[in-house]
Amino acid sequence: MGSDFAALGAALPRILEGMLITLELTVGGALLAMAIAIGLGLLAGSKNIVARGFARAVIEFFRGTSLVVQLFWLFFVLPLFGVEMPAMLVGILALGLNYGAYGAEVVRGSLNAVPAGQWEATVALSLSPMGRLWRVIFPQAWALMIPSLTNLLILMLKGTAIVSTITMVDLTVEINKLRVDTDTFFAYGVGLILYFAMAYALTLIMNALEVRAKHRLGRGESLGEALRFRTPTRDPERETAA
Amino acid sequence: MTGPQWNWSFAWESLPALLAGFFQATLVVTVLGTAIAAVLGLVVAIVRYVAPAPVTAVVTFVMNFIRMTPLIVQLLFAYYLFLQVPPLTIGIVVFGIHYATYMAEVYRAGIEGVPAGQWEAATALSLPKRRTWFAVVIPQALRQTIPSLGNYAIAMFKDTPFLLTIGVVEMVQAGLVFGGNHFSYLEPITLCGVIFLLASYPTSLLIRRLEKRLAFAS
Amino acid sequence: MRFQDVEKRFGDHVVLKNLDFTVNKGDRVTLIGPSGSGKTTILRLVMTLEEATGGYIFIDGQPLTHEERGGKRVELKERHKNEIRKRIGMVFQQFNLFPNMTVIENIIEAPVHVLGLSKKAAKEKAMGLLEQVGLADKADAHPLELSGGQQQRVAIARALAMDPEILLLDEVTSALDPEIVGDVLGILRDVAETTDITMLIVTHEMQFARDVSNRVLMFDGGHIVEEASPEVMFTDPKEERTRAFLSAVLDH
Amino acid sequence: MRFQDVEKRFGDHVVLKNLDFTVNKGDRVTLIGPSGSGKTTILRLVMTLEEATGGYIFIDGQPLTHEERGGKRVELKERHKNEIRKRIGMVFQQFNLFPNMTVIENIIEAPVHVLGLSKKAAKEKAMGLLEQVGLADKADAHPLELSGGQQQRVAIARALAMDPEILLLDEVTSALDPEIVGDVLGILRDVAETTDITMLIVTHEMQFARDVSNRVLMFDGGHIVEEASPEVMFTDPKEERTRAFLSAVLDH
Amino acid sequence: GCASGGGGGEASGGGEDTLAKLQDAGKITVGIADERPYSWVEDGEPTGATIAMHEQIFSELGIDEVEVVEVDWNSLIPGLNAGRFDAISAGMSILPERCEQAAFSDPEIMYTTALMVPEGNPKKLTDLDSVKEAGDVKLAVLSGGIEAGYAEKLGISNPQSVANAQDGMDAVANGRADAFAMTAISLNWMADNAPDAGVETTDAFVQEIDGVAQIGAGSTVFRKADTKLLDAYNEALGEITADEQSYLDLVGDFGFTAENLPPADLTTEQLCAGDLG
Ligand SMILES: Nc1ncnc2c1ncn2[C@@H]1O[C@H](COP(=O)(O)OP(=O)(O)OP(=O)(O)O)[C@@H](O)[C@H]1O
Ligand SMILES: Nc1ncnc2c1ncn2[C@@H]1O[C@H](COP(=O)(O)OP(=O)(O)OP(=O)(O)O)[C@@H](O)[C@H]1O
Ligand SMILES: [Mg+2]
Ligand SMILES: [Mg+2]
Repeated sequence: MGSDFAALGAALPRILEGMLITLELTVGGALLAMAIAIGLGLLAGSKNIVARGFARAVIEFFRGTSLVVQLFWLFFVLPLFGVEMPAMLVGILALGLNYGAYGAEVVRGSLNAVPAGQWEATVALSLSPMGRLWRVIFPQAWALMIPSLTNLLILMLKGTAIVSTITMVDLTVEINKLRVDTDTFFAYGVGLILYFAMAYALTLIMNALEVRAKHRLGRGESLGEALRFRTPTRDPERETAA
Repeated sequence: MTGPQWNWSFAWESLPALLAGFFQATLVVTVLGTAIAAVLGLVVAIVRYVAPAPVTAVVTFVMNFIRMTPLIVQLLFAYYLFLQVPPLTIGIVVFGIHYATYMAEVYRAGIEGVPAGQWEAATALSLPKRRTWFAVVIPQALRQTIPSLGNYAIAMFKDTPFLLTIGVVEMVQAGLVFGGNHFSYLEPITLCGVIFLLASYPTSLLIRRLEKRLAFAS
Repeated sequence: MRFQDVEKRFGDHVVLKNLDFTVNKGDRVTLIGPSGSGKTTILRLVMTLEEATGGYIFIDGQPLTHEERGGKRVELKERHKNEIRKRIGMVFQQFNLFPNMTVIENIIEAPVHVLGLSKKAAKEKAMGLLEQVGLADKADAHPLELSGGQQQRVAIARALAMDPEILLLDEVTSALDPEIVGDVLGILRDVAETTDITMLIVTHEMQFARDVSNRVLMFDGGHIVEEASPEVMFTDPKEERTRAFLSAVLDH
Repeated sequence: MRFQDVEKRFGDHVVLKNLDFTVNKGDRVTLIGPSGSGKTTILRLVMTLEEATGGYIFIDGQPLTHEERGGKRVELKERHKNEIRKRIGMVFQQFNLFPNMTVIENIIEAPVHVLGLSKKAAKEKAMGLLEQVGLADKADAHPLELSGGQQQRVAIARALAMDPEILLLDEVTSALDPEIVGDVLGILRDVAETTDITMLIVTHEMQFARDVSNRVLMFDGGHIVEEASPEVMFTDPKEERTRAFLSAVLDH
Repeated sequence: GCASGGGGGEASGGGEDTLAKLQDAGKITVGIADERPYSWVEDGEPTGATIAMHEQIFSELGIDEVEVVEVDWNSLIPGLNAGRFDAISAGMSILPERCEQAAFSDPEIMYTTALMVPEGNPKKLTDLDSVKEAGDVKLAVLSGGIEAGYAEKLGISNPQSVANAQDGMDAVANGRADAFAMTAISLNWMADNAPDAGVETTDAFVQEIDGVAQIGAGSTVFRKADTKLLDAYNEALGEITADEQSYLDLVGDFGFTAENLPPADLTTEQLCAGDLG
């Protein structure tokens, strides 16, 4: 056990480097995925059949094929056609496309859940199509979609481990190296804790966003709730009709 | 010139191994895992509402811990903790539990979305707790959770390569082995992608049909 | 039904204080009063949807949610509350029908699962009630396909299907079409005449109060300002506040 | 505003057929009629929330959503609809306030983002309207914190903030407290008297129809049964159907 | 941190002279798969038997610096062909199918097989034939490894696949498997570096199948187009493999012995043709 900790100490700087790569990929991927999710989610929910068909095709394609395959193509096959991108960019691109497709379903579902009366009120006020969406509908859907988006973010954080396929040395790679010098359970225990810490940090941020979003809709709860470990819940049996 | 040159006979040759992996591992784990995730996730979500505070705290902690740590590590720990259990069973259960933690979060959002008036009406009718949950709240909460259930079923599909960690060779690994032996991954991996698509698209259709059916009335 | 020294506060906001009143079996009592005076809150207290922060409520002599034991206010067991709750029915202003069930399913839900009636018996009874409210042809419709007035009538049928001893009605006519208000009124009058059901009614239709109830309580500032029979209340109120309220209401 | 041969069907269900009527500038027209007769549908057609399946609607002589070109019924461009829409305001029975905005934000939203008013100017105007509806102190509250009556008044203020030429009101008093109905009535009467806004009102409060409007249309079975000034309509209706309806409504 | 994938050559080399370009740059990038004792990164520096060999050979060719890119085993050849790096430094076995995809240098390492078993070797296993005879032995093999092929050809029922060498050792140490078959070099290295794991390795053996000894050898891999680079490399390599002492000086530290030095008459052409007899 003592030697395990010695090995961990020696590996620590590289583990931190690996963690940084993992975080960069997660954050970059998440931002791209969010943009794609919103774009595709809107198209997938639109009345225009061409737009909807396009969105469905893209969603089914990127959701349906696996991330490894997408990485593999972007990194090893595209260069054969003369398109060569650095590994980090490929990683972010693939993560963004893949998780963006998942996110699109979440966005679509949440937009659907906003009451029809809200759309009608925006029409009655002559808001522009963009104004309708951004100023009224999306803020309401946002509160609904956050829990699912948080899930996707955690999935993505852990999904980044796949980038060793494309020459990137992320946290998982470093943990696997540590494993050679230590007991497997020890090394993976360290990995468990580190991934958990990162996921937890991300979750706290998302919880804060959820609390804030709900608060803005007049479904109060203070931000203090977000600092607790548990995700914000309410007691439906105590809650009174608004 | 080494380019991506598609070799049909090679692709054809790899197919039996891929299909064997698909039916023996990928599909079994995904279908049973999704079932476990859907049910267990609901149980967890409900427990977090109804159980006494200490139980809720423990369940929430365990749930978050599982949700926030890598599947592959959980597979490994379970694999060496339960030496007598066949790997495939471990795979099914671990996948199921892992995704149940995601589903629990989605159910939570769905349950929160059920208007307070519905709870009150159930109370006013003196409906037993169980009936309130199963006849009133859950059917309404499910509606919003269906798209996410579809997402996780498909995500699970594609996490199945992790099963190799516990010695289960599913489709992608079968493809990699085949590709490794012949040193061309293009055909088997592309085929894997096609099979994934062929499997996930109907899943997606099914889910959206379910979504429509659960929409109340028209 | 008896309120004894009941207090209800939301945070710092005291809605009801030192509230005392009694409703006898078979009484049909209307609560009137300005917006925010706490009328709905009283109904919600009786239905145990809110918990009083002080005092006691008795149904038929039994404590509802709290009782005094050794000088202390003690909360009662959930099971006890359940038993009492079964004897109370409520119709909400927003109906709160279950959208995942058809109309008939909404109505038989509680009789089957709370009273233990057979499905067949419950359905028969439900159809009778639906006929009474004029919606027999909508039995298999979904609540969302109904107009507001139809939903309200289904909600009344749902509450009546439990044969409650006490029926709480919160502005049940406000969503109704005027032609239908008459029908619903007829239904409730019917019920009042053929059963000895106790009714506690919140309404802003004075006509309705006059027609259905035998006692009117005027509420304001968290307590009862005046209490009288409808004839007296609407023609010769004692209190200045009542007079002002009624003139505003009846005048436009 | 002119309806010409308008038809509206939902699937096979024909709600309006061969509907022809004209509302002049500054008119205040009330639509009355039984539940399901299509009153709300007419308002929704004017607001372009539904599309007519036949015929034409004109606002100020301009076609609203469709026009006849070469004997064919052609749909107009979205931009054209938008332009016309700006001149129409609507108050919904369910208010449909935006829960993600405070009361004042709800009101200034369209003036700022559609009319291009400065925030400051819009706020000033909004405060004036809020004062008019008696809610100046609720400017920064969230819609969900308001009672139904307060929400309805905010919704009216929101619609008025756009200075519409045509105002559509769908059962705006049904959620209101009786004391407040008088206030809202006053507000609308005010508006009617100080502007030449055209109003199309659906209501089941006959008193309201009598007080605010100068013309009443009685609707049934998808078309206009009778049309008269309120005085005539409520005291001496010509048609049997109107008489039956009014007696049911006024009688309970 | 060799995290960025900025490899050397242009995509699929074409007719360009990669050797000259590398010499100009003074630097070559090689792909490794973190396999000990062949090539891995420790304390930020690449190390291992093939790395040691490459540092020496390439410096003789006027390329002073060897940079590494870490990548999954399965991504080595695709990465090479995609131009993500210029050579594979992983002691990769020379197999006919692989020869179709890339160019192998002359043999550098002879492979023998061994079994990793629990301490004390309770089932008394010596080679794969003994595994087959014992019948109820749970055998672990590397997924896609040569040993998996041996097991299949010998008809050993249901060998258990593991993702990597560590998983194989853990499977034996924790009782999930009774034996783990892999190259002797790797197994010895692992067993030596984990004295407390409760495992040991059998003596190395050359597996025979249908009477044919399964000779295996590994070498460095280049793109097929880079013939000049390959020729130059083979020439420099020859000087090392011709002399046992200079071979052991380079790779002895990593647990290699004279047994691992390829015989002079073994050629890559033979191995690529699958000609073992
Ligand atoms: N959940 C709550 N949280 C805080 N305050 C509340 C809550 N529910 C009700 N109140 C307050 O209690 C007071 C009484 O409300 P209640 O709904 O009983 O009034 P009401 O007499 O029914 O009015 P109305 O005629 O408008 O329905 C109001 O001032 C209201 O703001
Ligand atoms: N989206 C829809 N799909 C199908 N039928 C509809 C739809 N909207 C309205 N209808 C039908 O159109 C008819 C007219 O509805 P509308 O809401 O205009 O009636 P109304 O006169 O406003 O009635 P009320 O007084 O009850 O509000 C009704 O029979 C209704 O069932
Ligand atoms: Mg109330
Ligand atoms: Mg209507």
